[in-house]
Amino acid sequence: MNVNQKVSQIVEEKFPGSVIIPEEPQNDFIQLNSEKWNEIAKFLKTESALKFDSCQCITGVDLGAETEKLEVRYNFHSTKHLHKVEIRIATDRKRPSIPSVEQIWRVADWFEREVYDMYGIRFKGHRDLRRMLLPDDWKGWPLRKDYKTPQTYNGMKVPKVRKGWD
Amino acid sequence: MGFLEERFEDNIVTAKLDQLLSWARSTSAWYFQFGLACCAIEMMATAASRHDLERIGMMPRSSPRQADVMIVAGTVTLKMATRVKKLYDQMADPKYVVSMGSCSNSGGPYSRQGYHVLKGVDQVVPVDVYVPGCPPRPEALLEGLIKLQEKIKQERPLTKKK
Amino acid sequence: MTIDNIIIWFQSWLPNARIAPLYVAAVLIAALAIFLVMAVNALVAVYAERKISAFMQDRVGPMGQGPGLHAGKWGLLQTVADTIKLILKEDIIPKAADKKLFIIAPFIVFLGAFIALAALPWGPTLIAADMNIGLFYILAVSSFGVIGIIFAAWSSDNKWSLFGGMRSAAQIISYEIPAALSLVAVLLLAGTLSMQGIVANQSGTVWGFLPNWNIFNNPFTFLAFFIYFIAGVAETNRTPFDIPEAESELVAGFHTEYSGMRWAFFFLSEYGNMLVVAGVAVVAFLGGWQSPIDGIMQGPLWGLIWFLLKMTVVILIMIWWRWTFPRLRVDQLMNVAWKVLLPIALFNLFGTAIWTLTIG
Amino acid sequence: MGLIKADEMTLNIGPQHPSTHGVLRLKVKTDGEIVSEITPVIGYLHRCFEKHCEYLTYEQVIPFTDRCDYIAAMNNNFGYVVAVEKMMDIQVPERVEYIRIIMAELNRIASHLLALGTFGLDVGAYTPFLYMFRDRERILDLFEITCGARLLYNYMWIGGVSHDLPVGFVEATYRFLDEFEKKSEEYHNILSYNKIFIERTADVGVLPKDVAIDYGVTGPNLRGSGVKWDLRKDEPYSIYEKFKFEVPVGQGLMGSVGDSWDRYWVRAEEMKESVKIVRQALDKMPRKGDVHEALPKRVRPPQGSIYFRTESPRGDLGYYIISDGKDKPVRVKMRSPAFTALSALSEIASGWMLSDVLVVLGSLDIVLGEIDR
Repeated sequence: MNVNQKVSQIVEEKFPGSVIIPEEPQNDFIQLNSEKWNEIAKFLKTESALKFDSCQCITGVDLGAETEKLEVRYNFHSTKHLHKVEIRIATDRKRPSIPSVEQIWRVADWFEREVYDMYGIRFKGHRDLRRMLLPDDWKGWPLRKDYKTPQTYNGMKVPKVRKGWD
Repeated sequence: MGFLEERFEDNIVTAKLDQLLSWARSTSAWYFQFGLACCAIEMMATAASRHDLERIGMMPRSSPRQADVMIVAGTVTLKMATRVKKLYDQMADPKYVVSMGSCSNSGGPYSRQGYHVLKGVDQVVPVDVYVPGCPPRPEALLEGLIKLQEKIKQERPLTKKK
Repeated sequence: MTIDNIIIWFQSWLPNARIAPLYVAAVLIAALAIFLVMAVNALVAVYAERKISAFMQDRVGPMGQGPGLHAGKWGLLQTVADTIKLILKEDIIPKAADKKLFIIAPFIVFLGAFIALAALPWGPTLIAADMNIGLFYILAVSSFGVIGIIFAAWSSDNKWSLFGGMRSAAQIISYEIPAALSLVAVLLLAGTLSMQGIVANQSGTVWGFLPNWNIFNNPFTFLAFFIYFIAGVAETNRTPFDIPEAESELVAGFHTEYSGMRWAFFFLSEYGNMLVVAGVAVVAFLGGWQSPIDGIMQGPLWGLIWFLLKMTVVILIMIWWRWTFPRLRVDQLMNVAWKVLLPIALFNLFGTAIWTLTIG
Repeated sequence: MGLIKADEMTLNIGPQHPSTHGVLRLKVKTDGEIVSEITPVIGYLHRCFEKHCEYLTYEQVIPFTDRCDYIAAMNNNFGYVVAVEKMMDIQVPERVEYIRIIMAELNRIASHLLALGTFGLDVGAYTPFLYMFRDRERILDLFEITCGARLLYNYMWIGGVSHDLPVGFVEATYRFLDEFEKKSEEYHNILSYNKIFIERTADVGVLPKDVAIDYGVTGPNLRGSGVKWDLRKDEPYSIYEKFKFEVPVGQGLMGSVGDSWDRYWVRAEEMKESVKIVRQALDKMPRKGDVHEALPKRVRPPQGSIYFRTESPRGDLGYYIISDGKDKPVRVKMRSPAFTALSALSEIASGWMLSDVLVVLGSLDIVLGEIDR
């Protein structure tokens, strides 16, 4: 039994109904429901058998306009047990919202801000959810697949100005 | 503008003085440390021991007020563009701009999908010399700066413009 | 050659003239000479600093290379070109600046270094004004510059400048005290405040073979020299004490907003201050214009040469320091002044007093 | 300190400032010289790397990874190509593996040299910076004879490398290593053990172990805090398990564990370890072999995703790649080590003096290209 199966078992026992896609041999991730994510995250960090104390990466994903879903993928790692897990949480494209884990792993603060900046996913409970990389007055969520590059920004032309270079 | 510039008729005295002045300006073109991205490393390498910008009289200044040449080294993003303009405005006349690298020339590799990249720094500040390359080698930057010096040397700062 | 000499010389030509215009003329001549000294010093020292730093860093420094440009062989005309460029550069006065203070600040800084030079004895007879309170005068006026720095910092309406000004004020005032105390040790030996008197007191030999310079006179003055030198370097705002203009912290410190000629005045006075600090160090501790070997190579011309040579060595050490050391932090700087240098200087003073009473 | 409360002043450090290592802006609240609050504002170099990746084929992404961390471009290539190779299950020839490790470690030395040099610059020492640049140039020469580029190489390809090693590379590298070992003593003399340098950096900006892990700080910064964690040892990728080297950790030689001096020290020691690895690799490398042997005809990883991390000079460099079986990735996310390191700045540098904030920032060794992407 590998780590992911163990994790999904433990989580399913503790929070019934939260695991949507459990660990299968062909997958290497756990798909979770977003409802109790905050408690599950706390559990993942503190449970002695798991101890995922290091949040490696938080990735926002747009699975394409037709799916109506945005996804956030978390990669955790444990410096105690040296195992890792990937957790995926999907959210609605129209009103994307996921509980924040910023207070559980401090590093998630900036990662979540970046995902918000790029995909517009609101992290409920995040204390300082602002644009991170783009200017505050920027419009739109650039990494969504249906994003259109604006023509101008503050009077500066955004699309390529010189033609015929490629 | 300085207090003597473009005040005089063209004659032998101003011609000589012009020569002296443009010689001084081209010889002591101090540059403004304005590294933005990858090219900044090459700019530092140009100023460092092997290539040594001080050979041609260029000294780094970190305050825009005391600099003559702004080397825009790297990608100018939209968030940064207004600051570039501001810093350019803060420089004292006569001032020159060298656009170093493809990114600041035209957006470079980021010109296609770069929704946050300014496609050419010449949209916000006037550029004197473009140095191509991604990033330009130190030799290329030196060549560009010497071209700039040649340009400064041909100026006639004191004589009235026709 | 003091101002008095010039007046007497004038009177020999114009026996009937009134004294006041002659006096003014003499002072102007002396002032012009000092200004020339400062300007030439800046030209040479900046060039030397750039070259020496380049050699220390495996570079070549200014070589006057370029498109058919000739800043002289080895870039000898580099600083000349810099000066001409700076004179005709646009003079920016920021809109938010306090205009009056902004304009006079560089001149006050410059004045501090400038009038201090008047009391330096360049040779046995070459001094602009041989006052009987020469050393005291130099100590007093050389701290004049800090007022200018605070003016510049405050009037620029720039936060970096303000930081630089506050740091500079704290630093210079703190380091004045150990510097002055270590000079008092010299006064105990010389018994006079006159610069020429201090130098004259250092003739002859001590311990049999060493020149009777104050630095060799006794162990306490030996230590006093180093205290003075460290404090002096701190007063000139140079590395490792360059926190008022700390480039990597404060952009350019108190002169961030200055451009063109006004900025050049700061530059000029920095090198002028180096000259003053080196000059006082030479006069007070290194025998001034005295020859290192007693009895030979003396005289007015030799005196000038010895004085300049000693001063060059001291300035070179300052340049060497600058390109070797990292920078201290502002509180560490204060600690050095108040907790290390000041107690040692006080103890030193006490020691020198006992030494002069018993042995000397 | 702190008895008298004066009005606080908000100060903007950057985006243009000599020691922000690029275009970072720090919004700091200061009470006199003491900094009470730091808010980093980033994004001045956001160049839309991740957006570009969605429009480019897998091979075309490689030059863009170069430009993210422009100081250690080889390592960035390395992480990306290894991740894609993992997805596609490509076995690269042994010679290629050795060449890659030589390049990655040489670039690690170059990157650390630049990091230490600019750190010295932040403390106010100008000369060590130029010495380190001088030696860095020699590494760049080695790269230049190999692939023609000085800074951004596009050298590692998926399944191979772009050029084989040129004639004379091995000898030149040996020569460089011999001389470099002597030079590193020079750095210690001029900078590491300088009294003023120690005063400025020891005990400043202490990053405790648990805070470091909580903030996801990795690489030399984490090791400076005394955590022995190096992906080259703990999760060996490529052929790192074949090499013998130590993982230096901060011991608090001059102050407490995890201070700025320790972070500096770990980098200085890591350069020595990298020299060891390069030496071993040069000794063991197969002399013959085609570096283009395993290049795939088409790069079309099977559907799925991978999160793969490698040890770049700044720490764990992770790539999250999602493929839908076509020739262009659906998503490439870079988990940059400098990003997380910078997020810890406000935690460890608040309460120090203005000068110290810049020292701590310098000791974290950030590259803005990687933070903003």
